[in-house]
Amino acid sequence: MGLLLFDVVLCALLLTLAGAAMLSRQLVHAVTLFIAFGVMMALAWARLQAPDLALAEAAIGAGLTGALCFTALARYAGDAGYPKPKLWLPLVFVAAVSALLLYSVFQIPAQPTTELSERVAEHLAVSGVSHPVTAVLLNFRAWDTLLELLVLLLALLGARQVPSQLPLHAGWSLSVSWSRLLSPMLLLLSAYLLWRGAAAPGGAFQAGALLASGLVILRLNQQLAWLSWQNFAVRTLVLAGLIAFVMAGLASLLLPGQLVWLSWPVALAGGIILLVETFATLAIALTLALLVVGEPEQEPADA
Amino acid sequence: MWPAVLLVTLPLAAALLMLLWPRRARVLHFAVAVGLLPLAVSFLLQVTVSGEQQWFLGNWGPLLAIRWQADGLTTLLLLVSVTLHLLVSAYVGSIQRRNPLPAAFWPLSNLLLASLQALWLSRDLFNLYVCLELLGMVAVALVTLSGDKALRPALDYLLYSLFASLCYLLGVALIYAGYGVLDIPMLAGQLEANWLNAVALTLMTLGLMLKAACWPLHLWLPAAHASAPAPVSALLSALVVKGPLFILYLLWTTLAPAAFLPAAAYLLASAALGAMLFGGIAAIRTPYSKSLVAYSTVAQLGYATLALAFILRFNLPEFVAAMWLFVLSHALAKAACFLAIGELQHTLGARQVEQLKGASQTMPLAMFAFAVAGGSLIGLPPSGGFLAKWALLLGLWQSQQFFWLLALVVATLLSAAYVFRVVVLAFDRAAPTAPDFSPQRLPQYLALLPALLVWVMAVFSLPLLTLLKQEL
Amino acid sequence: MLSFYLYLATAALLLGVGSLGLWRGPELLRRILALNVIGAGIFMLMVSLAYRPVLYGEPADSVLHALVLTGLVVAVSATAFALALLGRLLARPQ
Amino acid sequence: MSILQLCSWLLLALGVVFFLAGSLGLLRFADSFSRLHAVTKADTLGLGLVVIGLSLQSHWREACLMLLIWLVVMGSGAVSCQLLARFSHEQQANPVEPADPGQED
Amino acid sequence: MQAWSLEFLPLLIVLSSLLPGLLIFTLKEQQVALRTSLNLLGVVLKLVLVYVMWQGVKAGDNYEFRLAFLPGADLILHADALSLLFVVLSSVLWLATTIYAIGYLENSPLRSRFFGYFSLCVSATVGLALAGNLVSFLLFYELLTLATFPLVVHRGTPQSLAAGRRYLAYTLSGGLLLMLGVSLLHLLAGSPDFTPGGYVLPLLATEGALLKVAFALLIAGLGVKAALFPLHGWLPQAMVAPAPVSALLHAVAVVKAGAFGIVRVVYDVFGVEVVSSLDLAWPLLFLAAFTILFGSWCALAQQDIKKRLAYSTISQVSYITLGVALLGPLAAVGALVHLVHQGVMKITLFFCAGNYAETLGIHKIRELNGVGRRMPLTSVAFTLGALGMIGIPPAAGFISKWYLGLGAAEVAQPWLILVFVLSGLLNACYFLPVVYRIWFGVQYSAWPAPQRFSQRLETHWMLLVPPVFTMLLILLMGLFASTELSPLSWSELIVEREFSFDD
Repeated sequence: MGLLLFDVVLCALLLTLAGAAMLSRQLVHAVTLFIAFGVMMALAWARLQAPDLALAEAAIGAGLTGALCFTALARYAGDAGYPKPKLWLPLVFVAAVSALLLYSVFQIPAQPTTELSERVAEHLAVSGVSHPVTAVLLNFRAWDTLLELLVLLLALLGARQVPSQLPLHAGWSLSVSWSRLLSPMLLLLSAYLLWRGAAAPGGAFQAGALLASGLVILRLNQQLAWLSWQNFAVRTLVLAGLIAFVMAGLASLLLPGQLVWLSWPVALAGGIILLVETFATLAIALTLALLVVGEPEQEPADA
Repeated sequence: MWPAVLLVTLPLAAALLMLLWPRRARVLHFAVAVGLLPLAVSFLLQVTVSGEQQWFLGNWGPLLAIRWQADGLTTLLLLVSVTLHLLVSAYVGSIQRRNPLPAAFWPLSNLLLASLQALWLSRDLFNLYVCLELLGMVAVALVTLSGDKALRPALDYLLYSLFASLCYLLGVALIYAGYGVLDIPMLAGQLEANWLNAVALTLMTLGLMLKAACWPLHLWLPAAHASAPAPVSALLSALVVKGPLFILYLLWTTLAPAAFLPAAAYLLASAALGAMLFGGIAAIRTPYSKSLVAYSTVAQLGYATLALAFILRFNLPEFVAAMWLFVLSHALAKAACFLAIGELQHTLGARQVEQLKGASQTMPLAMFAFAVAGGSLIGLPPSGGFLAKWALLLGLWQSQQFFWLLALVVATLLSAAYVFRVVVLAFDRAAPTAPDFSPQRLPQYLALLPALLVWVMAVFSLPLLTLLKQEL
Repeated sequence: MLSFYLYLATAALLLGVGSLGLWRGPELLRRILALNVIGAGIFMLMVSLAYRPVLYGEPADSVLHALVLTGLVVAVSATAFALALLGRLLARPQ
Repeated sequence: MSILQLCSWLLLALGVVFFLAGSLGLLRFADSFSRLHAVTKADTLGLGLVVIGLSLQSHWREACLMLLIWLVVMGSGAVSCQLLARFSHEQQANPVEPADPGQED
Repeated sequence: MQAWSLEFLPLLIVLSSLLPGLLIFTLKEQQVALRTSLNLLGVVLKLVLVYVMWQGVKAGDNYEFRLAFLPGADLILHADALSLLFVVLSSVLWLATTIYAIGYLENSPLRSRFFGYFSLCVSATVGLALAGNLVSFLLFYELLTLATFPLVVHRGTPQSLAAGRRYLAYTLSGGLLLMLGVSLLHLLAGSPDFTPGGYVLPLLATEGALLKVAFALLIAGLGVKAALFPLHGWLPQAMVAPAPVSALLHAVAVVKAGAFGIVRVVYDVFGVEVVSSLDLAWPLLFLAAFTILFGSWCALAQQDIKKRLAYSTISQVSYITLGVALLGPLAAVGALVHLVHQGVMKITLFFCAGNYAETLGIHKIRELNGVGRRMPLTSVAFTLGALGMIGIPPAAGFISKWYLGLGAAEVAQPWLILVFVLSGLLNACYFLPVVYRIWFGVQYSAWPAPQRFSQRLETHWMLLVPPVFTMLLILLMGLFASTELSPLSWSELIVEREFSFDD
């Protein structure tokens, strides 16, 4: 009974946060409410037995997206106020659409089709890892994950096409020392998450996101001057995830017998997955950090 | 398995290496682009000989793994994507000295090719979502190449594209809720005609039509394609817009239950009618040459959607052939148009259509390329457009659709109007706009190549139709 | 069972709120946030679908979790790209 | 209801009271400094009480974990409170148009 | 005839003007000698090949070039008697017009572009004549539009651009209607070769309505180029083009393409039996008759020479349509022979009009007073052409009108003879005053823009020879009509060999 109460309160909170963020007059309120909404979403995932997602949502959804929004917000400061748009037409239309969605969502059969998850459980032993989500991500649907890494890289390439100067404050001694204190812990935590990914909720994305937040904190306090696209090492690491994935895929093709793309042999599966995941974590961490932190002002983004 | 994998991973690997060593980007790019062509041709021949092939990535069996399928149509689309990729990069290479594109063009155009190839091959609903998203973001990144004037259109394009992908994802989620399967061939025929599937399919169609710039949802396309650099808008109009159309075709011909087909046919037909008419009228009225060509994309997509609508309604082989011939001939013709207009606009320094005056004297080759490609857009024999329109006419006569014949006549006249609006202006000898410098001949020849290819497409119609497995 | 339908309803309403924000929001930043809210709504729907087997005693559907994770990463990269574009749009002199 | 459970429920109630006080302070206080004060002090204490209350009912490993969490929250709470205070102090010292942050220091 | 030439002769005839044309495009403006030689080489080559084919066809050989084009419809170049009639006409007149054009555009700009499109135009016309089935006919019909458009807008002035837009609007919609008709017929009866007596007879019982729709679409599509009444608007406007263009194209190539198409459709696609049983002939009859009278009527009101000749073309071409619509053998002979005669006569008139404009700057009829003395040879040619058009015996026009009259009587449509007489009168009304002005008009003002092209001759020899040559042709065709060589006997051969009449 207590859980139901928790659910009701959580859902109500989620909806009010989202509604307030959308309808608030000032943009600052919208962004802060949105970040709170992100944190609550992480809580919702935890409640719905999706620990992987809770980790990812907390690190990526609330953390990095929030940081990104605040950098964008800084530029809105001088912007002229927008006229207050009229509300009733969108309200009426959206109400109708959401009523329709609500009705169709309740048509969803309560009885789940468990054929796919049984197939996953059945093949888990052969997949080289014991945690089903990591198995699906890095073995059964590895092609999706590769493309998704590509999407992330692409966001970085796109963002580099439109470099805009980030107003960097000189670090204040307290925040500098705090960042120095936090970063080893974050590093340790992300390494742990990466390692545990094989057997328990964790893996490349959550570890990458944590590492990225560590890098971002350090960079915002002027620690990591080398963190830029021009630096060859950084560039290699950013591309390492994809290169590892593609190389592993091609290697799987060369192996005798099973000439199929992205199929890890059973014996080596665990090793390959761990290798690919480590490179992916580094790639994700650096990409997200570069996305949030952006380019140092002086060099024009030509390469 | 080898050709399919290489067709996807070669451009991807090339892009990654280019990002690592930007100085050697062009050499690597042309090596890969040229290498891909024989690969795509051999893959096409292999499929025509040994019939349809399919693979399950990771060797995990149909339910669990992502399915890649390669039939006649897919290999044809793969080949066209590779040829246009090679052609456009040759064009960019040839104008490199005069108005160079930023160095990021090379890796991005490779990623565009990789995501397109992945989209053509994949038959998994969620994988198609990721490919669509990837395609949209590469396209937006390419649009921003032309500097700050393309920012607002690029951002609008990105937001529309994201919203469309989310609608599509919601549709996929609802279908997965009902059947727990993500594989299209496995879902074929299983969907019942209940409310949930109706909403799911509507959402997916809405998302895909928004991404394919079908008429009522096409607002982002003219601004984005007009502000992008000419070679980029050639790639966008010729290929990127066709990806979602391919998925729409997959959904409605294999997945959708029979009860929904008439309603969907009605929706698509009215969208097509709007696209043909309003796209044509807008193309006639716009003062800018590149947005004229962009609006013509919207109008020409109307033809393909009309053919798709009639596939759903009557399922005649003529309509299937008509749809894919429209897509292929439009890809080639639109690439030629954009390259020719880009060349004209750059040499004559003209954004307005009026300044193309006397272009047939100052830039005869580029104007000839535009005229020939325009001929295919109108559907003059012996071009590819004619072949597609011929198939569509046979289908319409066979199904006694007299109203749609009239609509097709009006649409063809509209397209003739906006093509010849430019061509007639080119013959004006009153005061031809002198080019700023002696025009380069190579880019004009490259613009002429696809135009001539599409001009004689009707001659080799028989191999094309056997490939599409439709006999008229 | 009731909490399952409760989360489904929240997901649907989140979609509604998100699309309201997308349509009405005058500033582009708010529209980007709205897109994220819609994405969150869809992921909420998918995760509550994944939660359905838990009601019948089996573990949650891990394929859906993987899909949502991929969706999350795609959403954050799209948002990052959109915000970079927005930043440049606002930074350059009109 | 053993003594232990009674104490933990008591501590949890006390923690919630401190949280409520903190949030009330956030809403009611006039200027930013006192609001910062209320939020940081009251919530950290409330969290501490909740952590202790819960650790009484749980295994020692979760207890250590919650303790670590409490330490980190306290640390980050303090640092961010200092930063916000410094920022708002500078705001009042030279109320400059926030549009061009370049002029900060 | 070896098998090789049977296969490739038609293709060679089409290429003999296509290849020089494409080469001329690449030439620079100042390469005059090369361009002229290429042009004349193409003309002579084509005449030789046409002569060879003429002998072959007379001997009954079957020339056919087949290329896979659309599924179920090949691209066929088949030389039968009817197509040879049109090929001979256009090649001979192309020779005359090329010489005339070289003289006419002596030092005007963009000649490479002009002659390039000029040769493309002729190859499209010849292709259209040789087309073996409806789809190939449609292909060359549209290529003809694309090749003629740049010639219409060659001068690049605002009027010529407006004329070009109007020309495109008409011809493209005509082409589209034709495409609709052809696709419908392809659906109903596939696209077999043109067979004497038509290939839609078996469908008569079941698909009567659709056949009528197809017939209407085909005739409407062809009517645009054949300048039938509602669709004739583009022709007078197109007179703004240079003289050689309006001479060869708007008097011969384009206009005849439409008429030739109607002949093909009525005789080789539908066949007399189907057309009469679906009673499709009489609307065509009325339309043609009305166009004849309407064309002549409008010609009366025109003050510009070329506009008047344009309207006279509109009415003259409808004679052919009329002859075809009568569905009688004699009328068919009359129509076919008129196709040749009208072509030669009209080209002479346009040559003369061009001479007047080029040498003396005369554009209006009232400026023609007393030009006979200044340019006697051109005026004689003009007079003879005019007489031919009216149908006075020595010139060829009389023969075609005679046969058309016989045809009308044969098919018991006496009211048509009234139409012929009336139109003959109208012709006289708008031609004779011009002739009178030329010879007996008092010259009261100086020539608008006189130029001396050559000492001995009245104008440049290249402008003078073609009209004289075609004038002689008119006379020869008129006087020696019954000889074996004349177009009349060839038309009789066509009608007897290819059009089956079950009277």
